[in-house]
Amino acid sequence: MSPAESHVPTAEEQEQHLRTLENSWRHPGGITGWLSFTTHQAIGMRYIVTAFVFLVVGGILALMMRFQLAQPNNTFLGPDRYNQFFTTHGTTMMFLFAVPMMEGMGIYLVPLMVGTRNVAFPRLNAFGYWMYLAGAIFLYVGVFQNAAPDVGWFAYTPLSGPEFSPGKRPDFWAQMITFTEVSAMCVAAELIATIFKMRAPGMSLNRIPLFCWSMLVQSFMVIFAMPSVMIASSFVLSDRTVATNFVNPAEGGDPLLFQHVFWFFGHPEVYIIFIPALGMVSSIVVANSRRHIFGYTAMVLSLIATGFIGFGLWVHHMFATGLPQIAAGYFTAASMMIAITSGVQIFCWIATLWSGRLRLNTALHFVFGFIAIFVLGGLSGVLLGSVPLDLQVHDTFFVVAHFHYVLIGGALFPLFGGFYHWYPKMTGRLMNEAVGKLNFWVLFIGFNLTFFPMHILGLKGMPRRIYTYSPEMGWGPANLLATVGACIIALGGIIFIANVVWSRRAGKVAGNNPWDAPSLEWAAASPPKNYNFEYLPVVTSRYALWTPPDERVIVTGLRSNRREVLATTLMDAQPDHRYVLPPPSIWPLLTAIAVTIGFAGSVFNEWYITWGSILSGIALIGWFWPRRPLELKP
Amino acid sequence: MRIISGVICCCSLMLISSCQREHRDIRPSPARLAIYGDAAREDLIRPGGPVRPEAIVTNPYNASAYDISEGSRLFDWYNCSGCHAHGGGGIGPPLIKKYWVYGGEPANLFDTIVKGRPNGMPSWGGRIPEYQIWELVAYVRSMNGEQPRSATASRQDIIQTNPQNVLQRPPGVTK
Amino acid sequence: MSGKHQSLNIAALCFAALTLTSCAGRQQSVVNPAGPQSGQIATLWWFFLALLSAIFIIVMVLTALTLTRRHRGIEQEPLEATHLPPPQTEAGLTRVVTAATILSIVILFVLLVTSIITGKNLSELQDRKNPMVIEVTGQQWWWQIRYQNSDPQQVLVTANEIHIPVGRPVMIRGTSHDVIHSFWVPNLHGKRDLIPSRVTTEWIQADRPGVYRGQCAEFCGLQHAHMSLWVVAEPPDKFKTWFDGQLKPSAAPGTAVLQRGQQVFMNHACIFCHAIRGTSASGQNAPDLTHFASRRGIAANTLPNTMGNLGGWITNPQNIKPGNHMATIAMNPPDLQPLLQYLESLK
Amino acid sequence: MTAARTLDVSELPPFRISIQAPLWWGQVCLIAIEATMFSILIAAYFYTRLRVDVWPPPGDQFPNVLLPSLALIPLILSAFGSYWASEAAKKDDRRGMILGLGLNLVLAIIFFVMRIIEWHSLNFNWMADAFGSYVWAFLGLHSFDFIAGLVETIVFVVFVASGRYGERERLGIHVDSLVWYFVVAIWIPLYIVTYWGPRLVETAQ
Repeated sequence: MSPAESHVPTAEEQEQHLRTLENSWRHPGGITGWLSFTTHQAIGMRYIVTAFVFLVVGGILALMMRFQLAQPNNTFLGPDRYNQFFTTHGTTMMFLFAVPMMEGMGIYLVPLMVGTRNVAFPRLNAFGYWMYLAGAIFLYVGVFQNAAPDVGWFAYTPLSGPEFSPGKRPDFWAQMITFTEVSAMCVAAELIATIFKMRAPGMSLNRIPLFCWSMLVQSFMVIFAMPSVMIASSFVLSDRTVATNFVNPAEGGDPLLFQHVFWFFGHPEVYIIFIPALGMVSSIVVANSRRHIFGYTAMVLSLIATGFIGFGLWVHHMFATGLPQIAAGYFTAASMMIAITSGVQIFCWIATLWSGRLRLNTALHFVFGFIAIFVLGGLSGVLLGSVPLDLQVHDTFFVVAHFHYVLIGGALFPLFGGFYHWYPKMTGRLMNEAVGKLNFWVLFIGFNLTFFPMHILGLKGMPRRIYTYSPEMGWGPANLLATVGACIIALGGIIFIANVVWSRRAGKVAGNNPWDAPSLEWAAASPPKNYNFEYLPVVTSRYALWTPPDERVIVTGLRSNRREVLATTLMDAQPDHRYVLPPPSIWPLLTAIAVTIGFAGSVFNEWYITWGSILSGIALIGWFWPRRPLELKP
Repeated sequence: MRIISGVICCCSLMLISSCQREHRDIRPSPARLAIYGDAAREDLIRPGGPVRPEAIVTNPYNASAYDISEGSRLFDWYNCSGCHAHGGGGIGPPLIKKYWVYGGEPANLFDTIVKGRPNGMPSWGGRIPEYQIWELVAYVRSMNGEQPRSATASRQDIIQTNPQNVLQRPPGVTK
Repeated sequence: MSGKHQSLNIAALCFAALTLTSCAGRQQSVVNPAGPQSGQIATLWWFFLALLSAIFIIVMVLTALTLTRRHRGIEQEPLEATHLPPPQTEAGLTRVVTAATILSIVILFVLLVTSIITGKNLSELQDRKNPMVIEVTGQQWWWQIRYQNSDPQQVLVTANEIHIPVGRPVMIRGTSHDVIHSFWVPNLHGKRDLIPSRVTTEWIQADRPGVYRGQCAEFCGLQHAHMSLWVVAEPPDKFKTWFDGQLKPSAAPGTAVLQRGQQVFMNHACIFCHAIRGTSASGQNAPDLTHFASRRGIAANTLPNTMGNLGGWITNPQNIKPGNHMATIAMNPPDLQPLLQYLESLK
Repeated sequence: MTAARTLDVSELPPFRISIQAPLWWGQVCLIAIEATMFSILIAAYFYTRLRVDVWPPPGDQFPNVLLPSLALIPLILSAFGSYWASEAAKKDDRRGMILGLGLNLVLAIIFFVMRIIEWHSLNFNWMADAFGSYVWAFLGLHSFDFIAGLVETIVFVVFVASGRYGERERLGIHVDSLVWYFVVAIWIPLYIVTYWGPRLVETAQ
């Protein structure tokens, strides 16, 4: 089907079209209405806001830990509190901030970028968010009940087993994982379907924006990694509640099995978090160097390669358990290989910047910060991949420094860059550039001040997860320095929040495309309407908005009096059929509540699984109850 | 936003509501360090005897998961399992049962442990501090399901993996 | 690029901070090797560090160069027309990026090979003929040390302090009594996890006499922070005398005070968990105290072994090591003093 | 956005019951998740098994294979019922849908009854040891999926029989057949691991 020289809608036709479109995509009113939103902008924004709240919470916990460690023999927190804090910090940052935040950005941006009106399964989308929220509340109920997990974010058995962790602390950890995994899987499924089947006509695979590629790879990693953590947490949970013996050495189980299953998820998790960030970097670089990305194909291939290799090196978290030489050798090689794929992308970005015409705005500042920090983190990662060196620095502050360099440098800095880049799209106003640059420098300095000394602490033999140390160890000064840095990071966070709040009211009005960026989200209004595009765009090149206006094509003939979108073919995005999305519904929330009853209750009594399943079954029937009109008239 | 505020509200509610199950009395209060001394030993004339101390009759560690697990550790360390096995009984009477010779209430168990009983049950009052006795009482009661299930361990994790046996194994044998 | 300068400044700052305390913290350092294994690892570390820092600096310089006026297009025509640089620039970039990729592959391969070779060397530093076997059992939160020997008379059980003869490879066979711990003496070798129901082995060797500190490196619960041990490397003859001394049962208390102290020990909960060879105390749940006074620290080396510290530890262990498994016993002074003297007499 | 040319899609159908439907892809993703979960569980099973010398551990008898093997017949046949229904759904053939789903339902229930009978012959439960834990995990998880699929089928039968169905429900039936194929297909490896696994690996040792 090729663009015809057919009838271009006239002004009053557009008028009419717009009115019906507004009407059929309007949000339901009232509190129940608010609880039944299904548009991707609303859900995405809920993800982003909630995740940001948990970034702040996790940050506060981290700050407390830094205060405890600021000087030797400090008694600010004490062991019990400290163990709860570092576990909750890690768990929060991993499961309640990083992954949901990236998913939120994906949910918000992907439909805009591929040029459609919503994600493929809007109700599933809402359900996913409610599950995530329920899981987060569940964990923090535990925290406030003095039942915060205190066994580390990778609750190794038998420490997390029934004998050595009395009470319900690890259960809260394990069940929270189940919640957030369900949510992550919903998002993964719908993003894959959206990117595969709902791209704008003409957006063949080799024209997909890199951010969508990264979300695609991330979604596939979620699908193959998350089940394994569900198994791991279920091992712990069922061992603790119904006395199974999966990891009980006394009855033929094996504690190391938990480590294998957990890290088979745990390592890909890192890539699940920072692959979307790589996509953000690409978007920012393209927009602000005003040129096509250098080596698009190489970028895509290395993203996919990262996705594959990411599953091949979980054992390098377990070198110290004494594995056969040969196995260790293989996993060292794999760890080195993944450095190549990341290296290629770094080179391509530098090449793009090199030959581009840089607009040195805050977003680009964060990209430069990202390159500096992430390269350092990546190199120390190479170091950790080597078995002999890992035996020394494993589980020391060197590792703490490494993964903060990779995760904060690799995910948080691009994310902040992304905030500054897409804030105008999400709110219609630009963030303050001057404050933004200040914000960047404060964060950058604070970050290095906090985490660089930790490398040295690790070499001086400071193990991670110790709540105090004696003066004669000589770890005091570096720790004090790190604590000071942590305070500076907190200051940076405050500046950011201030900037967001201030710009929301008084920022410069952005217009549709303040950066003259090429990808489709900038064709929509800022903030986007519920239906994103008045007429769905047709894509004729990889950089849609850089094609001259007279070559642009739009889609007509979609019905505007119901939530109708276009399904296209997988490979080269030929229009295939029209596809009607469901109206808003309260059932996703009710289903989420039913499932929550099952999950939360089962921590205390396994029978809740049954009650929860029955309730969710009922809720699902309500969800899928046949809607009028039964027949979809063409 | 509304949701966030809602979260904060219920969190503060949680904060107010205390949770006995998760309470951890890591530093036992000086009040519970009493050693009753050998004077407390059971005289054979009056088995059962008066409940001591009259001060506390309910177990301060009742339903506290941490103290129940401490109790189960002490049960092994003080070799109670030597006579009572793991509740099944052996030289001494089983502890998983409904009828207790000297009473099954916390105060009675406390009394039994402090004073000892005729025919073999030694007096612990002179040896171990009061708080550990209460922890043992809590554990013994948990054997009979007289503690909330949510506060009791589903099973002992590594009871049978004695390091010495593990180290004696010829290399290569995993089980 | 600012990032580089930043990091270097911080580095300088930290090293300054460290030199202030350079005297301290040398006994638990990765870069202060005292044996062949740690020596090899340290060499590998410096090699990696040099190579990787070089890469880091190059990448940072290139990144910084993209910020010059030229690249910001201030002195060049804008790209708005095509959004593509001239083809020859593109071709040049392609060549450079390809070269950089190939180079990084080569470098990584070199690193891989060196790392595997080092790993192989480490595993070959073994003395199969007459190995000296020390069994280390991790417990919450202390170390049980057992000098294994075919002759039961020569088997020595102690805690939290390992003495080894200089220059002789020692096989550490480790397991755990409860949760996973990790045996780590940085100056001698890397970590080896101690896992319940499994035996892990590691070979250590000290080339120069000295006292090296080790610490549990796998999170093991409340007192993970206070689970350390000393490794004392001595000349063989000195080691021999130490070993024979430790094999002897404890000396019978000479004076009345010491006898009283021993009595106190036997009449309190101490006896259920601690063993003192030569007396009726044979508990296995806590460190063996037969030659307690000869050790450097108490409470898994949380405190130096002085009578004052010992008194504080016995009267209120939960103050010093909250959550540890030692019973809190309110002991009245007339009992405490003799007990302390008795324990400190166990040389 | 302003544009010179337009692409008119009003001629395209408003739905499609085929691999082209986004729902189909979503369902495939969810199936992939489940499949991964079961494969990891199976891998864990063999990891555990290879660490011990005696398997199943002393006291646990081999689960007997006769009944489960017979039960495979109705199970596999039920997949055909499901296929029939999905084809009928494409052609909007109401009778075909009811019959297909009905056949699917009856055979599935027969299978499940046989499974429940077979459960009583197991002389160990999940608390016994690792072996018991795995066997019951396989049975439990698969039964959960199985019942979920069953309920789904029942609901669709009701919808179709009561006539309150349209394209969406027909697409649902088509996609639901995928779930049922999965439930059937995944049981075969699980069946082999659960009932033949102990014997096979035993002889291999």
